[in-house]
Parts: sequence; C-alpha cells; structure tokens
Amino acid sequence: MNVVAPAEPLKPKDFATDQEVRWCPGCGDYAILKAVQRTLADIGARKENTVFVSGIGCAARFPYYVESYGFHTIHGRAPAFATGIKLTNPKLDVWVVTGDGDALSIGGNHLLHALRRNVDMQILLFNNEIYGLTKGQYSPTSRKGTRSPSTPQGSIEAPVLATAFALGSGARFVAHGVDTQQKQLVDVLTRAHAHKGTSFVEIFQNCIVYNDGVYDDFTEKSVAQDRQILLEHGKPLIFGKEKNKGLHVKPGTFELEVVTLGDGFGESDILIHDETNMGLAMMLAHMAPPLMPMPIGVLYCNPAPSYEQSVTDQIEQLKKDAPSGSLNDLLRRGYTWTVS
Amino acid sequence: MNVVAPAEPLKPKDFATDQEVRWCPGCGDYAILKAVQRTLADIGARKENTVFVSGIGCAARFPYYVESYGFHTIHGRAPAFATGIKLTNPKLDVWVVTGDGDALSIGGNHLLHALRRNVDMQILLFNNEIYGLTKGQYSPTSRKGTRSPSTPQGSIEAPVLATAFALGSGARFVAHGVDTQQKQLVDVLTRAHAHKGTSFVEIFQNCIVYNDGVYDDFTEKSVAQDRQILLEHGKPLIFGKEKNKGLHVKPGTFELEVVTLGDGFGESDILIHDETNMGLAMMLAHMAPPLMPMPIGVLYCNPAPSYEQSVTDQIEQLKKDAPSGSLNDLLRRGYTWTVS
Amino acid sequence: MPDTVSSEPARLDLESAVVRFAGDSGDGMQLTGSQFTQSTALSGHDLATFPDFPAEIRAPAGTTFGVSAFQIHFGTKVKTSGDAPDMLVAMNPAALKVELKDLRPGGLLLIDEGAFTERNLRRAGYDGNPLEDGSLDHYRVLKVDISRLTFEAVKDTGLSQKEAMRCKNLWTLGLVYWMYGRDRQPTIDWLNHKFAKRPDIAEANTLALNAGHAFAETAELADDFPSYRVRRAGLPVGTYRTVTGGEALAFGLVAGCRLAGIELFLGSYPITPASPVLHALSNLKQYGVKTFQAEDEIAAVCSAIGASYAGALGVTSSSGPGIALKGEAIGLAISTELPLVIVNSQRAGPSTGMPTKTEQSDLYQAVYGRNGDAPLVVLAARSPSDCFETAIESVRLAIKYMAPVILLTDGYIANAAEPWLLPDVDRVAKIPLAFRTDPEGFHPFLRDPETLARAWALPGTPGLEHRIGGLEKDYDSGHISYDAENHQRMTDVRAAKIDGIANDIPEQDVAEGADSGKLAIVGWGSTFGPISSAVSRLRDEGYDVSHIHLRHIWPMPRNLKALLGGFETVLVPEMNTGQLLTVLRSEFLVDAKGLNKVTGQPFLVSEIESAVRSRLEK
Amino acid sequence: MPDTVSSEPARLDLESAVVRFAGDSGDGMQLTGSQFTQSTALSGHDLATFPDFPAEIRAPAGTTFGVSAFQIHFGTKVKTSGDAPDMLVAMNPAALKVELKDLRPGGLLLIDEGAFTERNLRRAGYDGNPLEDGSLDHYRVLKVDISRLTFEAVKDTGLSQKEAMRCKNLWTLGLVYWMYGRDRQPTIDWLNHKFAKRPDIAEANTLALNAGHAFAETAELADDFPSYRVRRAGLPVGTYRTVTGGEALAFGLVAGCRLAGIELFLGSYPITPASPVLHALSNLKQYGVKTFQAEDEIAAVCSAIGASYAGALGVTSSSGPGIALKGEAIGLAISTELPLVIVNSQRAGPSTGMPTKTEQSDLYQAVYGRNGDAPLVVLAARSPSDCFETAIESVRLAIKYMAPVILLTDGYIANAAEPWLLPDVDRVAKIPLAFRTDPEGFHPFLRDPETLARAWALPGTPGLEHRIGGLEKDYDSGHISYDAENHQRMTDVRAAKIDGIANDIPEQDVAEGADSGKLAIVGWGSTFGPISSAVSRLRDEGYDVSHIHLRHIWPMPRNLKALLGGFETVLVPEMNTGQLLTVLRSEFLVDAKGLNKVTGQPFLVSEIESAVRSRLEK
Ligand SMILES: Cc1ncc(C[n+]2csc(CCOP(=O)(O)OP(=O)(O)O)c2C)c(N)n1
Ligand SMILES: Cc1ncc(C[n+]2csc(CCOP(=O)(O)OP(=O)(O)O)c2C)c(N)n1
Ligand code: SF4
Ligand code: SF4
Ligand SMILES: [Mg+2]
Ligand SMILES: [Mg+2]
Repeated sequence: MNVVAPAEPLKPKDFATDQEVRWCPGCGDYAILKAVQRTLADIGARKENTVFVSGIGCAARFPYYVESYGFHTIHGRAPAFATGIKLTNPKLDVWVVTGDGDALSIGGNHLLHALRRNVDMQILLFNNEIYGLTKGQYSPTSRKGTRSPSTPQGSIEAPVLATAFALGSGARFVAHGVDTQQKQLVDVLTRAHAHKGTSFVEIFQNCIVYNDGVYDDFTEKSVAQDRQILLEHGKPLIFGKEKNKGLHVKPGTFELEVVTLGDGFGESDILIHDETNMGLAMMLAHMAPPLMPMPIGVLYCNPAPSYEQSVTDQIEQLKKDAPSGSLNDLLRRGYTWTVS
Repeated sequence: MNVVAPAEPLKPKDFATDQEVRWCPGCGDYAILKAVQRTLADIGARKENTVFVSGIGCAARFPYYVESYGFHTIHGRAPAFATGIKLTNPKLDVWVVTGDGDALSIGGNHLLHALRRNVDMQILLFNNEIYGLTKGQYSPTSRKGTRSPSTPQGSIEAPVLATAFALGSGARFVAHGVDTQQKQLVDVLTRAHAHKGTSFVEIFQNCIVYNDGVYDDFTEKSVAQDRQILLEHGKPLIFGKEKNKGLHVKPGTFELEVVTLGDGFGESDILIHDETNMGLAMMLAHMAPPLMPMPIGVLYCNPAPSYEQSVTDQIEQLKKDAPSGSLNDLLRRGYTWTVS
Repeated sequence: MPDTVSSEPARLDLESAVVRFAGDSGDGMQLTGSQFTQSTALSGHDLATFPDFPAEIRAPAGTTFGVSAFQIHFGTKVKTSGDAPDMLVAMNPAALKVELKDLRPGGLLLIDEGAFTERNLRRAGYDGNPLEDGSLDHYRVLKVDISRLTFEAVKDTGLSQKEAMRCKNLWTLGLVYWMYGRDRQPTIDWLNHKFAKRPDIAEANTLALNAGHAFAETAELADDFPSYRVRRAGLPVGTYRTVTGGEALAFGLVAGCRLAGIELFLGSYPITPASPVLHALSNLKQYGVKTFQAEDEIAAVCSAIGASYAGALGVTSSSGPGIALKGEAIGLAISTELPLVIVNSQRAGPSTGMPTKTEQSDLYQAVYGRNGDAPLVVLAARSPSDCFETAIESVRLAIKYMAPVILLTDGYIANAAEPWLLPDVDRVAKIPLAFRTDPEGFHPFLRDPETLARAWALPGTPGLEHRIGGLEKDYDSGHISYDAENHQRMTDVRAAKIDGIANDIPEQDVAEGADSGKLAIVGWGSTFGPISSAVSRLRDEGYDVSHIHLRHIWPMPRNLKALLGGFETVLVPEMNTGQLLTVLRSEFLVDAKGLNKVTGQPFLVSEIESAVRSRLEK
Repeated sequence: MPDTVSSEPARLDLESAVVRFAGDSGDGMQLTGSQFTQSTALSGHDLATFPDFPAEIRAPAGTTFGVSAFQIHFGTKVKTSGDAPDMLVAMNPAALKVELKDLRPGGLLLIDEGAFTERNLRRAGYDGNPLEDGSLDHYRVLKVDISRLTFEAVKDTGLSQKEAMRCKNLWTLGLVYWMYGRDRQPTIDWLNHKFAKRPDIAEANTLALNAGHAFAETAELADDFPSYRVRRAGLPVGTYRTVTGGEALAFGLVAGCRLAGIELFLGSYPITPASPVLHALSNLKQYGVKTFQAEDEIAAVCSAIGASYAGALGVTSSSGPGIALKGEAIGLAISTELPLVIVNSQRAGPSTGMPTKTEQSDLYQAVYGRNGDAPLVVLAARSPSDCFETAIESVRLAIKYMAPVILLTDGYIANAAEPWLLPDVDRVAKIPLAFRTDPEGFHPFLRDPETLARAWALPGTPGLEHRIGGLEKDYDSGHISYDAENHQRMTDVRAAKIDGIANDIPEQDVAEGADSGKLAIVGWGSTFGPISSAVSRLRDEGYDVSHIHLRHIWPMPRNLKALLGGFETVLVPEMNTGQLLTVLRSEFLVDAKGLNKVTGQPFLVSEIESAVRSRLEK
C-alpha cells in the first residue's frame, strides 16, 4: 500500500481489495458490492477516511471486499461500534453493512437507538429474508409460512417491515433499493451519503442458495414496472408500464388506493410524494405487491441535527463556559486542606 | 393462603399482597396499581391464573404488589420471559409491566419481537421519562435538553415515541393512558385485556422525585380538556373544553390539522377515528402539545392471529398428520441394522 | 490368504481403513460421505466420521478455502475418525492442494483428471500440474476423468450440463463402493426417496453410481483398482443406527422429558455448530416439544426460563459467543432456582474465532463465567452417542435439584456420526417429579431437606400464588431480603445444593487400565476417542497408563481426588490452553500436566501416544 | 487530662471515634454524613466512611427497609469505617430498630424523641416503646425532641411544615458539631452555595444548624452532652481532599489518558453501584472526555471498542450483571487486540442480588468469564484513593499491550470516602504512545517483538487501510485464516502477551510484616482496610502475621509463588466464597485457606483478628 495523494480521483475498482470474494456464485451481494464501489467513486470518497462496519452474516463479510478501513464486529452490534467510531472521529465517513437477522433479529435494539440518535452514517440492510450464513433458518423478515430448518412446518410470525420499523424508531432518512437495479441503487446510496444523520437503506437482496427468487414478484423484468413505484419528492406517485396508475387519497379519509389515470381520475387526483410526511412514509412502508406497488427510492427524508454534531457543539460550548484548567487544579477544586 | 373457590367474585383489594409497597410517597405507580387491581376485579380475573412479569426498575417492582403469580426478572427481558410462559401454558393471563428504560432502552429488541409475534399478553409501559431506580439519569423517552446526572448539560437525543415504535414494530393494539386518570385507564386496560394478541399500553406516569410534572402540560386539570383528545373508534376526532376543536385532513394531502368547529368547518369536516388505520395511528402517535392534543385511549386496534394460538394449531395439525409413536420407534426410524 | 468367491475380485483383508472425500463445497462431498457412512454401517463395520467444511456457504468453485472434506474410519475397534487417511479422493486441484499433506505415505489417491484444468490449477495456487511434475510419486495415484465419464453416463437423461456434473460424486461413490464391496441398493433407494419430486435427477444419479461401479468392475481395469475386505466389527448384539451428536442430544432431551413426564421447551437462536440441535428438535414437535427461535440468545434463554417457571423443562442451546450472552439470565435461573438445561456446542474461539472448527475452550465459562457466587452443574458428552445419556442426566439433575445444568459438547461431536446401539427407552429409569400443589405451609423457597431443592409451584395452581425474582430472598419466607446473615445463609445453601449432587452421581470410573499406577490420562468431552485408542495401544505395548474420562465436570465425582492421588503423573489432554487442568489443580492441589492442542482439529491418536511415550519408559 | 481552653467545655480525649447517623431515606442522612465528613477532614483527622442506603429510592416513611445510614470513623490510624459505632444517632424508631444491634455496649445513643410516636413505633415493628421499657439500659441515651426544636428554630422563616421538618438533620448536625468541637462555617457556606436559588431554605437550615449547636452549648445541659477532642491524624504533609472511589476512579482515568495524550471515551449504562463513575466523567467533558450513555451494556462496551478502534481509549463501566452482558464483546476486543478498560463496581450477587450491598464475587467472571481461550488483564483497587493509581495503571497496560483490562472495585469503595493526599500529576510518568503511520511493511497484526502488542493504526491514516474482525487472523498478514497451525500460534501469542505483563509490573510487596513466617493474609480490593488494621493490632500483640495485598490479579506478580512459599499458612479473606483462593491454588498449588464472608457487608477488623487468633498462638 502507498500513501494516496488526496488529489487523484478514484475509480470503482480502486475500492476492491486483494481478498477473494467468498459469497456464493450468483449471490445478490456481488451486485450490491458493485453499486457501493461505484458510489464511492462517484462521491469522491477517500479510502483512508472511509470505514465500513459490519456485524456477522454473509452480508457482514462486506468490509473485507472494500479497500478502506473495515471492522467486522459481532452479531447485531455494528451500529454501536459505528457510533463509538463516529463520536471519536467525526471526520470519518462511516458505513454500516448488516443483514436482516443481524439488524432486525439480534440487533434490533441498536438499530433503533442509532436511528433515534441520528448519528451521521449510512446503514445498509441487505434483506434476503433469511439467515444465510447459518444455512437458511427463517429470519424476522421471512414471510409467514417460510419453511426452513427451524420451521419445517413453515414460520407463523408476521415479518417485521424494515422501513416501518425504521420510521417508528425515528429514522430521518429511509429508502428502498434492489440489488440488481444498479442505477437506482447508486442514486439511493448517493442520496443516503449526502444526508447528514443516519440514513437507512433497505436493499432487497437475493439469496440464491436459501431463498432464491423471493423478490421476483416485483423485480422480474416482466412485472417490475407494474409492481414498483419509483419515488420522487414533489412528483405525483405514478407508476406502471403505461405510467397510467397512481396513488390516490380516499377523500376525507387517511387511506391510499391505486387508481388508473383516465377512468375518472386525472393527474391532479394523484397524491404528490412528500418525503417529509411521516404518515405517508408509513403507508408507503406498508405497501407490497400484489395489491400495491413496491416503493423504490426515498420513502422519507426529514433532516435533523446529527448526534455527533450536537456532542461536539455541547463540548465546545462547555469549553467556552468552563475552560478546563490543569489536572492538578481539577483534583484540587472544592474543599481541600493542608497538613504541614 | 387458601385455595380459592372459582366461583366467588374478587374485589380490587383481593389483589393486594401482604408486602409493603415500596415506591416513593406520591409516585404515579400507586395510581396505576390501583387501576390495575380495579381492572382485575372488573374482568373477573382469577389470582391463580394471572401472572405479572416485569424487568427491573421502580415500575418493575409491580408484581410484588399484586396478589397473583409474579416474576420479577432481569432488566429489559420481561417480554421474552412472558413469551416462554405463555407458550408453555396458554391458559395463563399474562401481564408485562415495564418502564421506559426497561422497555425502550435495554429491552427494545424484545419489545419489538413480542409485538411482532403478537403473543397474547398485555404490556404496560410506565413511562416517567427517566431512570427512577438508578436515581434519575435521562432515559430514551426523556425530552431533548433533560438535565440529569449523566447529562449535566442536558440530553441531546430526540426521544423515542413509545407508541410510534410499537406501531413500527407491528403491534396490533396500541393505547395511551394517564396514571391519575383512573376511569380512562381502567377502560383502556380492560380493552387491552379483551384484545387477543399483544396489547401495548403506554401509561404516562409521574416520577415525583426525579421528573416531577413532566406531563403537567396536558394532565393539569386546568388544561387537560384542551390538551387531550379522547379517542373513540368511529367517532369524529373532536376535543376541547367546548368540544369545538377537531382534527381535519388537509384535502388531497396526508396531513392533519386542528380546526375549530364553527369558523368554516362543520362536524363533517372532522376526521372519524379509525382504529384500524396504520397511517392515522402513526400520525396520532406523533401528536403532542402544545401544537396538537395528546391522544388518550386506543390509537390502533387491528387484531390478527396470536402467536401461541398458531403454535398450538400447528402442533395439533402435526399430531394429526404425523402422529408420534413411542420413543423407541422414534429412535429406530430410518436406517437401522442388527448385529446378532 | 484371500478366498476368491466367484465374480468377486481378490480382496485384501484390512483391520480398518480411513477414507477421505474432498472436493468443492458444491461437489456434494458431505452427502457422498454420509451415504458411504450409511453403507458402511449397514455392512456391519464400526465407524467414526469427521465432516470438515468451510465457513463459507458456497465459496467460489475451485478455491482452496472452498474445499469441503469428509473423512470416515471404519472396521473394528474404531474410536476416532482416524489420523492419516489410507485413501484420499480429490475431486479437484484445490482439494488435492489442501488435503494431500494428511494422506499417509504410499496411500491411495483417487483423482478426477477432468477437473485438473489450467484454470482450476491456478485457482488452487499450483504453478505446474502435480499430476505431471512427479510430486505425487510417494502415493499410489489413480487418475480417472470422472467428469467426462459422468457426463457420458448421464447424457441421455436430458439433464443440463450443470445438473449432469452434479452427479460426479455419485459416480465416484459407485467406484469406491466397488473397491470396498458395497451394496448400491440402499443408496439407490435413498436417491429415489430424496428426489421423489425430480425422478430425472434420481435416475441420473443412479446411472452415475452404477457407471462408476461398472467402470471399476470391468476386467481390464480390475487390477488397477485395489479392492478390500475390511473386517466387520465385533459389535455387541442389538439394533444399531448411525447418529450424530446433534441428533443424539435432541433424542436424549426428549427422552429425559418423557421420563419425567414433562414438556420440553427449547428457546434457541441459530449459531454454528449448535444449530443441529435446534433443527432436530424442531422436527420432533409431536413428541411434547415446543421450539422457539428467539430474536437473540438472551431472549432464547429467558424464554426457556419462563417456560420452566410455567412448568415445562426449559432448554437453550448455542455455542460460545451465544452462551456468553446468556450469562446474566443464567444467574437469574440460579437465583430463582429454576431448572434449565443449557447446551453449548463449543467451537474455536475467542470471539467469532473459527465457527466451523472444534474446540473445548468454554469450560471456564461454564464453571466460572457468571457474576456473583453462582454455582451450577456442568456435564460433558464424550461422543455422538454419549450425547443421548448425558442429555438424560442433564434433565434429571436440572429437575431434581431445581438448578441450571450446562451440557458441553463441541463442533466435532455435533457433526460426527457413529454407530449407536439403540437403547430400550422403556427400560430407562423414570425421573421422579412432583409439582407442589399443597398450600399448607407453602412458600416458594421451601426446601427439600435432602436435595435442598426448592418447591416447584406452577402458575395456575390455586393457593400457591407467589412472587419470585433475582433479588436476594429470605430463607424462611421467600420474600425480598437485604438482611446480612440471610444473604450468607442463602449463598451457602445455593452452594451446598450443588455440592450435594456429588453424592447423587456415580463415583468416577476408570475407562481403561488400572485404578492406580504410573500415569493417568484425564480427559473430558470429545477427546475420548483419541485418548482411548492411544491408551489401548500403549497398554498393549506394556505401558502403565490409565484412561479416566469425566462426564461430571461440576460438581466433580466424590472419589476423584483419591483416584488421581493413586497415580504418579496426571496428564490432561484438552483442546484448549488448560481449563479442566485449572479446576483439577485448584480442587485437588494435584500437580497435573496439560497436553494442549488449540488448532480447531481433534487430537490425533499419535499425538497422545507420543506425549505419553515421552513421559514414560515402559 | 483535658486542658480547658476558655469557653471550651472540658473535652474527653479520644484516639478515634465511630459515629453512625441513621434515619429515614427522606431524612437526609447521607447529606448529614458527607457534611460531617467534610468538617472532620477539615479538622485534620484521618477518616473512613461507610454510606449504607436502601435499594428503594425513597421507601415509605418510618419503615425499617427505608432506613438509610452513614457511618464515619475518624481520628488517627483510621483504615476502616469502624466496627461497632461509639455513637448512634437514630432519627426515628425504625432507625433504632435496625441499627441498635451494632452500637457498642455503653455506646452513646442520640434519639429524636419527637419521632417516637405510636404510629412510627408500630411501623417499625415495636410493640412497646424502647424509650420506656428499659431495653436501652445498656447504653447512654440522650433523648431530645429534635422535631419540635427544629420546628421552633425555623418557624419564622415561613417554610411549610414539610420543608421545616427537612431541617431536622441540620439541627442534629449542629448538636454533633458541638460535641466534637467543630466549626460550622464551612457547612453554612455550603448551604448558601447549594441553595443559592432558595435562600429561604439555606437560611432555615443555617438556623437549625446553629440552634442544634446552641442547644448543646447552653450551660445547664452541658454535662448531659459529652464533648470530645479526637486526636488529629499524624498524616503526611501535603494538600488533602476527601474523595470517594467513584470520583478517584474518574480522576485516574482522565489522568491516565492525559499522560498518554489520548482522548477518553466512556460508553456506559447506569447501574448501581457503578453509576458514580458515569456521573463523575460526565462532568469532566472539558478534559478530553466524551461520555456516551448507551441503550444497554452491550452497546456501551461496543461503542467503547469502536472508540478505541478510532483512536480514543475506550472505557466501559458497570456492575456484575452488566459486565456479564459485555462478555461476548470483550472477547472481540481480545481477538482484535484493541485497548479497553472495563470497570466493574462489584455488588452482591448472584443475579440482581442486593444492588446497594458490596461484594467481591466477580473475580471468576473477570479472570475466566468468557468463551474461548481469552486472556486479559485484571486489576483491583484497594481503597477510594487507590482507585486513582489503579485506574492510571489500567490505562497504561491497556495501551501498551493493546489489550482489555478489567478494573475491579466494589460498592463499598465506590461510595466510601477517605482523605486523599493529592498527587502532583505533573510528576507522574507519562504513558508512551505512538500510533502507526508508516505503510512500509505494515499489516494490522504486526507485533512489537518485546511487548507482543500489535500496531495501532487509525482510520484516517493514508496507506494503512485494513480490515479486522473476530474471525481468527493469519499471524503474518492479519487476513482471515482457518489454518490449524496458525490458530495454535495466535492462541499462544495472545496468551504470551498477557503473561509477559508479569515482567512489566512491580514484584509483589508485603504491605505489613515480614516477607516470610507463620501466616500470611493475602487480600485484594476493599478488604485492605480491615486486614491492615487487624494485622497492625495482631503484630503489636506479637503475632507472626503478614499482610500481602494484590493489585495485579492477572497476570500475577512474578515473585508471588516464592513469596507465598515462605509462609507456613496462607489465609485469604474474601467477600465471596473463595474466588481468589481458586486462582492461587491452581496457579501455585499452595494449600491456602479461605476466610469468606458473603453478607453484603465489609469485614469487621475483629472478624479477621479472631480468624488469625484461632489459627495462631503467639
Ligand atoms: C452472538 C451470535 N449469535 C449467533 C451467531 C450466528 N449467526 C451468524 S450470522 C447469523 C444470521 C445471519 O443472517 P443475516 O443477518 O440475515 O445475514 P445473511 O447471512 O443472510 O447475509 C447468525 C444467527 C453469531 N455469529 N453470533
Ligand atoms: C443488566 C442491568 N443493567 C442495568 C441495571 C440498572 N437499572 C435498574 S432499573 C434501570 C432503569 C430504570 O428505568 P425505567 O425502566 O424507566 O424504570 P423506572 O425506575 O423509571 O420505573 C437500570 C438502568 C440493571 N439492574 N441490570
Ligand atoms: S448463502 Fe445466500 S446470502 Fe449467503 S452468500 Fe450464499 S447466496 Fe449469498
Ligand atoms: S423514584 Fe420516581 S418512579 Fe421511582 S418510586 Fe420514586 S417516584 Fe416512583
Ligand atoms: Mg439475511
Ligand atoms: Mg422510567
């Protein structure tokens, strides 16, 4: 390795390590890795100032494959490590990579508090709706009825909706991406990075070995346009091959329905996407095919002061108000007496 | 103690134990205890079939004061213990009592999964926005700027909204109660008990020692009616001393505003409360004085199969499809051979 | 001299043989191994297996870190999966690269030539081609283009190239079956059953199996292919099956609960190598079992404790890092004196370590790893089938003493298979259990004067309403107490209860050898096999060495101190840096010596032998 | 014989005195105690205090479980907070009921008659009235209607009855001040400062203080009220302050980090009795300190490890149950070899136990309580002021060896106060620290050949980009490795690194007595005071006994084995069932004996003395 001169612009491949990538051939993680390396190049990231932090899982192997600093920690706790890192050195650009089990099973509490505190970092959740690394047990995002080694008769729990959970936890940036939809994924990652505070991105990732095709119902080329709605702030919520379907608020109620432009509804009847509206974001987070389209892009973005910033401000203020003396002074403040 | 004949109806005082109640004089927990004992009597609960499970904290001392079975467990884990208890004996009536630190700081992950699984039990969160038992550090529900032994300059995080978190976690019953508003509290507890699945009730509780008066802004007699909105399913969302204020949906948008009946708005312009609407519940969860009234009562109620029920059903089904033989048969199924 | 049965080749007689199958994670080596194991068992051999797979689910084809291996040792007096293989099957260059070092000099090497392409050779990190550069001269090499021959065999089935290639392992298995004179039918039956939904695949694999077999059989090749007759084991009479530690443990827990007439509740969270127990029990729900995959290890153990509180036997299973998370809750079970079985399938640590590799380094954690004075019971299983009995013993002690029991097993035992002489469960002693129902004079910490166990009173019982928790309790009422003397008394009784168990467990026996003498090897857990083989051989050679193997780690058998006192030297082989050693030294002030191996691999018999030889002259 | 200074009463001379204030949680006994401590210190006494409060925040008035007590021992040669009090102040019947048993026969008993109402007597569980039934005959009883007199004193301030009654403790303090000839001014200053926002309250308390003082002073009562002159301590010259363990520990951590020129990051979660460290550090943010109250103990330690990874010194603090939760993450710090200081303020266990009571029962957890072979450093502080030095030593070892250090303290040390001869921090040796910056030949597990510590390379450093984690790492490159030999090598080096620290710490000294002889008392942590007092007295009486006190629990000082070998008997007093004992026995095969007390209370000097007497004739 050599010292990198801050000037020279980096290419995606500059963010590849010398380590052999150890995911199963055909795993969706490869596509995500590609998108992330592309994003890093696009945003002009510096290897030395970039840190990838992960928990445990197939997804969590990610840091080994990005030429930057990386910390492969323990299962479920990555957001806590990342918080310590960012608080200690706010100049670092911190990315957390986690899986659905890592983030939402064992790690749910840390995810909640990272989002609530709004530490400036990006949390990428690779959701394959399964525990990959431990050989295919169902996960908290697995659909009801998922048969797995630990649920031979099928799982019985309602899955947790990652983005709904994030919104309930007070997240200020919540988005959806798809592993193989590179362009949108890079766009979302770029926005996530630009957002100051914790950005939460759920990426639908295909596990070819244990859960192949779970997302086909809206990612299959043939159905994608009719089953996905691409979100754009300030634009009407329209989708469909013919761009003729849209979301409409039943008047006087708080409900959304899909209507077809033309028969009785004009563009003005279509709800405008407002990234800052919590209730709307929550409704979007609950939408899923076949009844509703899957929202792709930014569901919610409503910036607030970031945690590490407030910490720094508070300490700076304090140093003004109560400048620290020497340690000797510190020990001697308050009641002391002398024996001579 | 003597065996209780199932017949005889019990009074609130029958649910009091011989243990001296050890909360600080004037603590809101006393009022909640009273309401719970009253509720138990009203619903005709049996001491022997009732189990109170708690974590650690002032609130968590609760089980010692209810004449029933009680398990004072460890910090933050009560929902997990309760799940094991209910799965083992679904006939038991299980109540979880927890504090804002217990449930939302260390216990956030277990709360998420209990709510998601929808185990049939009541979770009562005594929210005093402080760590009482450990002498007053700020908690995840403390408002920004809370000064405490661990935040001498004031806390800097956005508090987590208990009910928003519950909704994001997939809760099917979410409600608000106030410690000293006995009648409403008993009503809410009664409905929570009637709900099959996990019922989540956030109770605003005053900690007279470390956080006295945090809820005065909407519980003070003088302001209560103008600062609280009492929720009733199917009824218009009207409130105020003169019952002349209401919630209105800005047409074509997904936003709520407070309007005054009379000037331009009639009762028909007021949104009807729909307990089954997730987006609305989320908006209600985010309402707070002074701009909006505090919603009291049931924010969301949308029943789904309870977890322990599904577990039992699945096992019953299995026993039909693949009746179990003797253990000897079990060990001998599959390839065996004999040495003679 | 070999007898020549008609149509049967002249077969060399062997006492036992060690065969290792190695290939890509994708080559189905584990499946091949388990089929060969099955057939080995059915032909009446004693056997032990050692599956050794990578942490990666399915590493890129042809990489050395993607190599998956399965070793089987079979014949008579088989106690380990064998030191150096007599035969190595290498399905590709990477497999050869990784595994060759273990093959014994002169050993048989079966290689799929077809896989030795430029690309694969480079992937495996070979500059040249070992098949040509003479680097295999010390071995007996059989090169066969298995890839091509397999393709030939199945090409008419209309399978895709990819699917066709998946049959390579069955072709190979057919060939090896021939070498060891095995019957193909059971495997064919199994294929038809497994691929009931894809008959074409079942057929293709069967074709491959038969083709491989025929290939070796054909006269003109016959003598290239050595064929063996391996001695059948003189196993005791009875009905057998092969069993892995994971299965046996699950069966044992179910059996124990049945013997006590209680429901089994498993609260668990997946983790390598502990998941097999969760999987096995999840398939036994008809047998009074409830399994709960919790959100994490803490919830898993807490749900299990809740289950015990409500009247089931709570069980939780994990591996080192997960057990670490359970420490606080285990303390609550100790304090509230509820039964609980904690299964730890140990793996290489510290931290995440090497998840798929075996180790014994969680003994400290089991015996000492909690806050406060928090004694509990610790047991260890010595082999796959021993997991059954040890699990029953855990259930017995947990229930009888209202105490948590930690059952230690490891990654080797969890996945290894061995023949199991099936017990008649109806003959096993019942586990007495009576829940408290009488309100007369009841309080939750009322103790049985003999066992010191507290009363087990279940929610739902009229008149026994009570509250328990982790705060210290008054000895005489069970209410919260901060009284100084009472805390001493409760601390003492919690310790006395566990210590007393020493009188309820068998005295420590000597597995092999005299009960006093020059040297005792004291082992626990999965080192049983290698120690026992080594001791047998050494004793045959006339060495004065005995083998003592502990099942009860805490409390220890009451006669152990005296027993160890009878030996000049005590040697403690462990797959850790000396953890049992610490306990033995502090308990008995015996100057025991450690023999420690921390490589993630089981001991070789030879390693134990030479350690003894270096310490003893005959 | 007492000299009579004008206006000063005839005062009895005392070597030292033990006073205990006891009352309701609401009576402000802790505040009274700390003010009396302040004034004791200012008048040049040596002192030790023992605050003993209930778990309940503010239990209902008048209940026995709501009694809060504060004991202070002052005079010369004070090493403990004293065995039996010479004087007991009982503000209500409950306080009398709970505390009387400890008062020495003939001891002085100051009672607030006014609080001995029917109701209070019954609440406290008295049938009769001890003030009348003669049950106090063995003591010297002073009955004063403090309640009424306080009310009289403050009635003109216009305070509410409730607020007025809150001044009782200051009235009492005034009286006690007179008895011990104390100056009221510092307390008055303190009141004015504390209640700056409520001058009326400050005034009322001052009135009460003066009234209590005047009451005793008034001639006609003078001789009812004994007055004392307690010997000033012959303390070494220098500047002093009183300090609790919690404060000293925080100061020590800050000092250590300053000496290393590094930021301190505390990740913590509140828990009794560990919170004082969190609180103290939260008030020192100007001194290069960041404190983070995490969502739980796991996040706390993980954030601290993250901080160390990023270049601060990560510290986490908790008590037993919280430390239990940190075990898995501590394993990661061991595996990734990052510096980390873990402070455990021990409390009575197991499980929740008795949170406000002290104990030493987490030593097992510290030394052994993790999965895998996971060695780290364990230190223990012996007294409040010793926390300062021990904290600096923890910082030094954590940084120099890139290893986690567990610092053990306990509930007694955390809350007890003692005079502290303030060190000149500028004179303390700096802690050398150099982060890696040179990319030449760098890999993250490159080791210092001498300390075996790995290179500390921070994110943000160009050219040193690298990945670390909990999977086993290759010794020569730091990349993931499942290689068998490599795992052995890494396991060995992790152990060797920690063992090597034995050469970097002082040899074990003998605190008092000869370095060989009949009996050695080996202690650790907060038992220092009682052991040391006992040994002094015993030696004065001619017993051949020595006191050895360990700061370094793991690794142990290199000369310890030889040192212990020099004594016929080794006695190990511990507030647990014998945890250090286990380590000493296994390490050195020394037949040490335990003296164990598990009541949640510190040892009494007399308990140690009699244990020695029963074992030794002079
Ligand atoms: C404390 C602990 N518990 C359990 C495990 C085992 N484990 C490793 S990864 C994992 C879940 C992986 O699922 P996910 O987070 O969805 O990642 P994926 O493999 O699907 O990418 C589990 C249970 C562990 N390593 N550590
Ligand atoms: C594992 C563990 N960590 C920390 C604690 C200390 N602790 C006890 S209660 C509590 C928080 C109490 O706050 P809350 O849950 O809001 O209950 P409250 O006392 O306010 O009713 C804490 C941090 C503990 N007992 N156990
Ligand atoms: S198991 Fe699934 S998620 Fe893991 S690497 Fe393989 S395909 Fe990807
Ligand atoms: S501290 Fe607060 S919450 Fe706890 S008992 Fe006292 S008043 Fe209630
Ligand atoms: Mg996953
Ligand atoms: Mg609280």
